[in-house]
Amino acid sequence: MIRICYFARLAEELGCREEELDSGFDTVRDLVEMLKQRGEPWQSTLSDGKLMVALNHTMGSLDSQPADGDEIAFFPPVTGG
Amino acid sequence: MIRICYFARLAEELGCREEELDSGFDTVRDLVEMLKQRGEPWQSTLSDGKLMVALNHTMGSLDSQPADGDEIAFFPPVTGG
Amino acid sequence: MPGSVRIQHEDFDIGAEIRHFQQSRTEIGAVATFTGLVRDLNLSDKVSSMTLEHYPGMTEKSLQEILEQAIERWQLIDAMVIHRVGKLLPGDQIVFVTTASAHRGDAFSACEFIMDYLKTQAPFWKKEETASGSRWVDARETDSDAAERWK
Amino acid sequence: MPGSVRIQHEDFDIGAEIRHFQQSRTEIGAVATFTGLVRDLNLSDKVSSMTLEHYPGMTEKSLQEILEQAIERWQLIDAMVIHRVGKLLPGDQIVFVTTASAHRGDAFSACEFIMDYLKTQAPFWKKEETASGSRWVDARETDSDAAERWK
Repeated sequence: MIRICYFARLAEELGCREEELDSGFDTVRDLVEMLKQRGEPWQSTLSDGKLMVALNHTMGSLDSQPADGDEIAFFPPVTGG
Repeated sequence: MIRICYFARLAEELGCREEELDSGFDTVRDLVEMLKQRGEPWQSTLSDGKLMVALNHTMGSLDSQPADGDEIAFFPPVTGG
Repeated sequence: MPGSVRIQHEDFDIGAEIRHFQQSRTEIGAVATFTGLVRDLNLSDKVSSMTLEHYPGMTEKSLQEILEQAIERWQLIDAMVIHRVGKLLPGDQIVFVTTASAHRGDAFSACEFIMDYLKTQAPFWKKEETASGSRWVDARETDSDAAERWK
Repeated sequence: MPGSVRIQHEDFDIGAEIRHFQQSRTEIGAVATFTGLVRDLNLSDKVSSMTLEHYPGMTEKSLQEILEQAIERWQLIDAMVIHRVGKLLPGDQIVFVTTASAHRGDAFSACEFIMDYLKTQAPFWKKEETASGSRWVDARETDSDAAERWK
């Protein structure tokens, strides 16, 4: 199992903050492609070129390789401070 | 008349914080030369290449031209903050 | 390990924080601070309030890593970040960063570095409420540029 | 005219100063501060105390000019300097500079500029008292270099 978290604008657009999925994705890119196949709003929202990814609380990329038990987060560029 | 002020290490070395002199110096350099003719400790203390000069509370130089009523100050490089 | 991070809803008292941070450490010669406040004007719409969302767990971790990088790079004596989340009003304090060093150049550079990295790497998001509705704040290009110069 | 300068013997309360400085001005987005403290170690001798002499009249004038330059160059909303004179002990606050702006880059740069200029242009002189006697502190080359870069 992997846990997936969505934040800020993404969470609102997707109407989802958190979900669990069976693991079995070689890369985060594969996971994103699967999610986009759910259709709208997933397709458009996850196509944003500025999408940021974190694996287990560390910044990652579409090339990161999730393992069983990992927490993967998707969010827009950060705007704190 | 011009008022002359000395600060910090200079005041201690010269044993003088303030004095008044008749004006009549074309430049601060002329004034310094006159003061050095008093002999030691004036000669050595005022020969310091790092000597700083202020005219009426504004940084000046040996080329500054004092006028009657001016306040001229001599001091070592500043070390506040 | 020096360096402390706090994420909180409550306001903070800068005076008390600095006093606590400085006290009884006479090897400190220089303390720099930065405080970020909610401005009432942004993109020319009146902002009535702002809500800060964050990613609990990752926020603390990423800020702690930023502090450790700064402490190592500038040999800081200590560094601290406080960042608020939740609803804030114009004039409210959002973020406070302070750095302590023997010398001022290190304290200044480290404080600015921490802010620049926080702005681009720490998972916080601002939503502004105005008379015409609410909107997520967009990331600014100038912030990425600011962070880039430390590489 | 924004920009205020205070020269005083008494200690100051940074929290109260910042609170007063920030309050009711919601166009401020960024406040940077710098505090200089008496360190207990200098040139490897233990400093037991320090005495700060200044040039009354010129000190205020030169600091006011430095603030006005900074305010113009970085379009600051406000800036303030407090500098102590007289006898100080290790850990004591010597100087406090704060700058307020809409954006953090301006606040940081102006604060550092003011400190760099203060260090080379404002008529203060430090004398350190140690177990082996007292001595005037020498100006540091690094301070002149720091001031030069703003030209």
